[in-house]
Amino acid sequence: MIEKISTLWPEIALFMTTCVVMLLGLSANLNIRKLCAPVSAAGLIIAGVLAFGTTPENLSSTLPHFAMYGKLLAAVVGLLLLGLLTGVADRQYEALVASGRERFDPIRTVRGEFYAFFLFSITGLMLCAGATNLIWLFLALELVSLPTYVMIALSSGRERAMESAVKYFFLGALGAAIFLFGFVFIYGATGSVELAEITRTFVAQGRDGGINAIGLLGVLLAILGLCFKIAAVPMHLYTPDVYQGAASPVTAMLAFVPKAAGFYSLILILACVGWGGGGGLTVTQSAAGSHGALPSPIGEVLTIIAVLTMTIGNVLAVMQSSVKRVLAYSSIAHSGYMLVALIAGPGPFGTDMPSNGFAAVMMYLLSYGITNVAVFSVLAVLERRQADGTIDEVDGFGEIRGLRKRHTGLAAIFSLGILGLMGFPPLFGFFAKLPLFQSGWAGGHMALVLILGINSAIAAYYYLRLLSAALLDSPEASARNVESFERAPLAGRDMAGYCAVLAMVGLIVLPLFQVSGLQPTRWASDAGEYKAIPGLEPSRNNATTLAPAPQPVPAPEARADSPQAAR
Amino acid sequence: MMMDQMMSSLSPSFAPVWSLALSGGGGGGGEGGSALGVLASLKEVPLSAMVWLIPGLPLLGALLAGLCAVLKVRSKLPAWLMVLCLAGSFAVTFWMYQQVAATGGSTFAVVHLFDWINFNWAPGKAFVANFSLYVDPLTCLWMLFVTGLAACIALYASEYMSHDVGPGYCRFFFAFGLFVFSMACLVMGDNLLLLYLGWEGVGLCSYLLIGYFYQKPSAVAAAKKAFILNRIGDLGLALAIMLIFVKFGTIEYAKLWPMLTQYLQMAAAGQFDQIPTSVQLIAVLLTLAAFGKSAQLPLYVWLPDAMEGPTPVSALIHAATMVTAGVYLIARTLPLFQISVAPLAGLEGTWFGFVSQISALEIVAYGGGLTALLAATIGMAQFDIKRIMAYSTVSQLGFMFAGLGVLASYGAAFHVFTHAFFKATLFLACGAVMHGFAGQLDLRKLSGVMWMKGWLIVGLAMLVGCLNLAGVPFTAGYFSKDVILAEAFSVGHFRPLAWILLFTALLTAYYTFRVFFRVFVGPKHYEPGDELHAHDDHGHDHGHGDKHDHGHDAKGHDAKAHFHPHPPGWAINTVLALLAIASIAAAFAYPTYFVKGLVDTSTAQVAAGAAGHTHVGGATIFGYDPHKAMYYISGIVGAVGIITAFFLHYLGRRTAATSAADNLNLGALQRAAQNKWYVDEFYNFTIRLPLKVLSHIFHMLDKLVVDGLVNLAGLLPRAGGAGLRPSQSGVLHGYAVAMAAGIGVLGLVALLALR
Amino acid sequence: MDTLINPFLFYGLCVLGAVGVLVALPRQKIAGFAIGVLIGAAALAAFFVVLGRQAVKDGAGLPNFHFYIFSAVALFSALRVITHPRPIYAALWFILTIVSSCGLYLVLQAEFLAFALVIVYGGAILITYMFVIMLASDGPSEDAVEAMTEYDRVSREPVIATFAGFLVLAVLASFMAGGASTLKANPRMAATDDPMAQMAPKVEKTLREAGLLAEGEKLVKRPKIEGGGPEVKQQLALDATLDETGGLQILSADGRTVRTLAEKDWPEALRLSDAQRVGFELIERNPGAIEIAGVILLMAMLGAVVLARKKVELDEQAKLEAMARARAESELGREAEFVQPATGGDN
Amino acid sequence: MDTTMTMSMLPTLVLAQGPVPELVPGITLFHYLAVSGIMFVLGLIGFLTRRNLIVMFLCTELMFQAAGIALIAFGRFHLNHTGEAFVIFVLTVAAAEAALALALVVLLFRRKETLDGSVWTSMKG
Repeated sequence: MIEKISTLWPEIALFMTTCVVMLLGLSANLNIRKLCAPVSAAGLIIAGVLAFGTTPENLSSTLPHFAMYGKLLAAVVGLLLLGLLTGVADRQYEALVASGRERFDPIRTVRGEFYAFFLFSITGLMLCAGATNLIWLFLALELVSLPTYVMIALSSGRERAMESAVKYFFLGALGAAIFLFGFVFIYGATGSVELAEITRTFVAQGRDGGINAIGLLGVLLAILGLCFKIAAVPMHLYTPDVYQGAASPVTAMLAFVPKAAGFYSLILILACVGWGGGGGLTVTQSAAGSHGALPSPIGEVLTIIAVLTMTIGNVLAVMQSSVKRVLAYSSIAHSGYMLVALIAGPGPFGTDMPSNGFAAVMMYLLSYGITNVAVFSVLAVLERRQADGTIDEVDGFGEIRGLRKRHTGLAAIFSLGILGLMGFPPLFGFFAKLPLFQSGWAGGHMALVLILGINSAIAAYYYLRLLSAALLDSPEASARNVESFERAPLAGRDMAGYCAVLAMVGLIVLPLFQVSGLQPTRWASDAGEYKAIPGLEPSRNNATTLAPAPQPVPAPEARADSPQAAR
Repeated sequence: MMMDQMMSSLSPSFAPVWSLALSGGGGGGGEGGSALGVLASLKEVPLSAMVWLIPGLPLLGALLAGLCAVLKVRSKLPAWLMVLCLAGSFAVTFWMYQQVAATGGSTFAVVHLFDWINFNWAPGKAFVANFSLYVDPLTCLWMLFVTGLAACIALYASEYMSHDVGPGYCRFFFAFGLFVFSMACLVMGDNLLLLYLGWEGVGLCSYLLIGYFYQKPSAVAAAKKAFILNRIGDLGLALAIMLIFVKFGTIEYAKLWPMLTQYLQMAAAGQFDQIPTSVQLIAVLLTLAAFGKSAQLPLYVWLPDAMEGPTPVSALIHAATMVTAGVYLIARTLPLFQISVAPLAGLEGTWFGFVSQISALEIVAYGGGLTALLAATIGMAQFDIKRIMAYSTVSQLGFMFAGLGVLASYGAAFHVFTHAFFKATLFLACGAVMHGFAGQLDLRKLSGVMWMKGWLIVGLAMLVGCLNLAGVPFTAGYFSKDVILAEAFSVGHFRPLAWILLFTALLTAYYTFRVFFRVFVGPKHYEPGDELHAHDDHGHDHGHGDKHDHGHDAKGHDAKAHFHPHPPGWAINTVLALLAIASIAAAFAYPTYFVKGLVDTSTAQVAAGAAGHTHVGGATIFGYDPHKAMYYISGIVGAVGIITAFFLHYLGRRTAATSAADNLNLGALQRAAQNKWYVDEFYNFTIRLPLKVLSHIFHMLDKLVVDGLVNLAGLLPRAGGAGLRPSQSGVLHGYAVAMAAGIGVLGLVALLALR
Repeated sequence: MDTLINPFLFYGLCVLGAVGVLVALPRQKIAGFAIGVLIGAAALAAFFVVLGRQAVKDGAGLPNFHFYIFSAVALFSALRVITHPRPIYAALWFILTIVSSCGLYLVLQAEFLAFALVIVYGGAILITYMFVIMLASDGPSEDAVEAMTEYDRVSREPVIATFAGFLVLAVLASFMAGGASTLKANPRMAATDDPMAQMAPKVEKTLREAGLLAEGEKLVKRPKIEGGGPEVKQQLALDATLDETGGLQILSADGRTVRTLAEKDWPEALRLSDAQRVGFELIERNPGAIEIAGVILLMAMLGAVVLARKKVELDEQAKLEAMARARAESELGREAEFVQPATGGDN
Repeated sequence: MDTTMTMSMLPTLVLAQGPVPELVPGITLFHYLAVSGIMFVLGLIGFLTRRNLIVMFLCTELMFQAAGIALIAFGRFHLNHTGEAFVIFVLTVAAAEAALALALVVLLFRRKETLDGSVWTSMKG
């Protein structure tokens, strides 16, 4: 028991922080209420340190270091997101309280709860990274998603936030049902929910002629259900509406936390079934010495998903007139990019970063998280005063037009963020995007890499449109009402600025590390390190003696025969 | 002042050290075992991390100038900051030189600043190019005159550019500092990539400074021309670096040289067929690079046009430092040339077949020699004094390459060193004239300048420079040119080249003194040029209001009527005096073996027994040893040139515009030389015209086909987006249905794929 | 052909079922529920008949009627859940689905879950649904007892939805059928009764009562090797020892010989019940998951509280007006304060 | 036929071959999976067609229930109890989701006085 608990220290720390924050948020004393954000930040930092220090190497998994880096990533980006989220909850109510127009009423405040939901979600993300078990993974995914539903509804008083919440929640429940059904079939095909045991069984089945169709169905449904979390086709449709409706800081969170959870889960599940499952199973025999590929139907379906996701995301982003919708569609497209690396898989044993798709995904998640915070922080800081005097978020292109002239610093952050999303060379986005191409190429998926390239070109079009609106155009009449956020009594929005600056630092400093000794690629490589499960080492003779005498696998004959036999 | 320091440091105690090192290296080189004696015995010396200040201070200066631009400083502050920074940089260089000298040469040190590019993809396979400085005698030599001259010229420019105080001033000094930084990277980098960075950096700064007067179309055109022609050379350098990496797996000097030892042994033994052709090809590519940067045939045409830039820039970049980068490159990579001296056999029948009969060193030598001759002939017939100096620079660079080609690397480096000083002096003197006479540079419109009030120092400096350039005995230029000439005569198969060089020396002496006699002495006369900014600057603008009609002033510029030349101020005079003294003092570097010691303990050392350096049958000139006879011969040649100029351009001259030379009618030859042998026109016709036609064709193709495709490609996403947009109906149920249908379809795909 | 069911027949049945569901779905004009149910039932019945017939042919004896009955009820009520125009009835039908699913569980000998499900799902969760349905709809007024809201009466895009749904079913069933025929149980994961061995005193007592442990004979016990410090080891040194086949090892009275009581010879009282096994599974194998589930429940409780207590924000305009009113009031209050210092402000 | 993959092209799909493992006398795993699948799809169709948010959520519960049936059947098939434990967790999550969903529905109902899910269409495109 204690062994199981010992892998959970970061989550335990976060949960304790959550409880503290919930209580702090109810205090009648404003200064104590203000402590919510710093305490949450401290909790995240402690959790990050604990994740780094206490997470043991998981020897029973094909990905021994994945948990540690996954948790660390969650803590780091979580910290940035926390800064963004500061001041979202209860803004108007707190303003009223501060001006003395209302008494503080613990029943009406949601401040502590809001932070608590965020921390719950991050806890879920960490649990996802450390999952060794399907039940665990299912619960962790739910813990990631359920708080976000509430956060959207709480994020803003506008009707759009409600609409976002209802769309996200109900479609999310549908997605959850689908991946649950998938998990059920994975269990059904292997008799176990332990990922290591699932790997073993799939390897055994693969050696025996092929993974059982029920297992494939399970993996397939799990992928499709998780497509909701990562906003991939065909489960992507909610994305623009939900992102547009939620308050910008919450949108930034939606664009990262569930996506990261989805990719963690996809990596964990696909590592069980594909690339030899770490155990010399080559479902579709590929080049000698390599991991092999994903089993045939899964690989093909994922390829279709990746292509459609990239293309649809980018193509629809071109058409948009709302900045947040553009970013939502681009978020879809980014998932597609990452799927390319995921399909490529971990590459041959012992390879370093360039061809390890898992490492590429982890690195891209880091880059995407940071860049995302940068871009959304600008949207979070700006607000628009409407004709009738009410205040709204900026949304349309017109409102960011001429941003450079009105808010130079914000425009600089915005443009750097956009360039980062675009993958512009000196920025981190570029160094993170390169491995996607490299791993796809190394995995032999030339067509996918080509489509990835074409899509990057399409993406450049709308990113440059955003850039030119912010930098080159002159302010429109509608932009005249756009002001940076009023200094609310709780000064929350300052944090968005700090966050933006932090994200900028990450965006610019990390590439410096990249060209120097402390390469982010190095930790990404560690994170994506893919090993055989003890006892299931790859059968080397399979690889070496393949050329002279192919192993007598019964499957080819069967495959060749079955159509005629059936006829 | 600074030169004095430097010269005084050449205390006799060092000289024996250098010569000892030299003799030791020579003795060791006799055996095949250590063909490149010094290179094989290289060991690292500890060198304090102060060295980073050498590139660091100019960069700081550039940043400060940039800061001044941001702060809208309207004073000479950036100039003073820059002078301070460069002087500091020079001081550190000098200190570095002393450190190196104290070890007695034969050493190098790699000062690691920070990791720059460090790709490790497999054990033993890495692409490493760190930001490290390589300190060896050759580096010291180059950096000494680069930083020293830069400091002087910055001081000069503080006055020269004073009409432009303000944003332009900051811009100038920003580019100036950046240039010195880039040059330091180029010279001091410990790997070829850093060299390449500096190479491109100086090219960029050169571009920026040539185009400094960006409102002048000719300046912009010249900047573009320089930039584009340099690209051709840069291509060669890039290819060479790639080839070196492919062949040797490293681009760091410290790792590269030991790898060459084996090839050098083969070369010494004459077994050139064992050296891979591709390794020999590297030298050819490097030659292309060096010829581009150093304005040699056929890529020299950009340098005369580059005189559109401000004169300090011409002096520093286009005479003294940047254009010698090509010489530096070859000197630095001389081992690669020494293994490439055999005809590149094995290339026949390939695309590189045309170089199969000629070795890299021959290309360098003959390229240099022909350039020297051609530029000298053009220089003889020009009237723009700055342009004459430009052609003279091209010509002298040709000398340096010829020296390298005949493996007189010491002579080449020495000539670089002396040339840097006297050519800077010449340019700055011309610049002072230009500054004082409102941009007038036509030697037919100026005369007797030296005798005007306040112009004596300029005239004397000019005289010193001219004497050096003409190779009058016991001047620095005389010594350095002699080394090259003597070596060319002593290597048997370069005999034709040697005669070409000697003839060029004659021409050089003639055209140099043609300028001096016409402009600085003779009857006093001047016509102002059309740049009156300097005039305005000094408040002599009373002429602006009058409307006098002057017949000779076709353009009707009123200001010209009351033009007064203004003699140079203290900064220009100080710098000129300093440089003139330095030009004279540089001669003392010859007997002390200052330069020779530095060169022969660096990579530019010529391996004894290197093929191509055989003194065939003890070649002689008129029966004497060329090394001795050349003192007399070149002295005589120089004197003949000067006397010819004296008769043609001084004796009996009445007006500024005429001279005895006008009576000479050389017909077409003269016209052709005046028109620079129609090289630009030739290039226009053979290269630019076909390119233009081609570009028009491509433009049409681009417009019709590519644009069409691009438009189509641009249309596709939009059309796709318009088609897909209805799927985003905004209705919860619509989304759910689409999701379910998607799952069904993808499931069906999976089912079909499962076979 | 040795197949469970002819594929064409199966896909035909799918289409038939789809038509049935389509007809049964609520719509504006035609209330075809009965017809739809008939068609659907026919499809289902045909499917089951074919399946059952195949089972008989395989010599497996009579088909298990409990299964057919329970599944028929479950599926019918599920159909009713999605077709009944009144939410409250839909919820009630859902309870029936749960109950009949529990019947299916019972057939599979999952007794604990069967009863837990009835209590938790049918009892607790569905009651919540009822409450909310009642809360969120205007109670039937006297004049409109039978009135149903329009959105409940008319389903949305039934044709496409049904088509998509049955496409998914066809895919699912194809995979399931393909996999189920070749799937082998994972023997390594099969549950044994070895947890029993950790309760040595109980085992000894049971065996003695059953007469399987003679006088003087003892269970072979060994200290638990893994985990815990020395003190703990002392206390846990009570495990009975099992041999490789899983039989209990019994030491004879003289302490010389050891005999094995094979697992199949164990008395009935020594076997673990379903609930016990589920308990072992939960506590032994998934303690972390229990913790996470706890966190999720806490989070859900918090979320429900926050969401439900959240005041519905008025429109921005209305809010501004409210603020203006508040300001006016406070000013009024201040005036009042000025006049009547004793009353104080309203804040 | 000793083939491991039983499926080929769709038109000649062979659903199942060989001796089918039985859970209880006469009832194979496929029987249960078929019931589970049908229930899942019924839930799906309900989710797609019903507009009442509460009924929609009931339909997702139906899908969860279908997963439960499959879990129990698989547990019985592999002779272990992991499936049953899994069902307990599914139950937990279903309860948690239901609590949140119902709270949200109450909130939405207060806002728009309707339970129709398809009225929330202000954002699209």
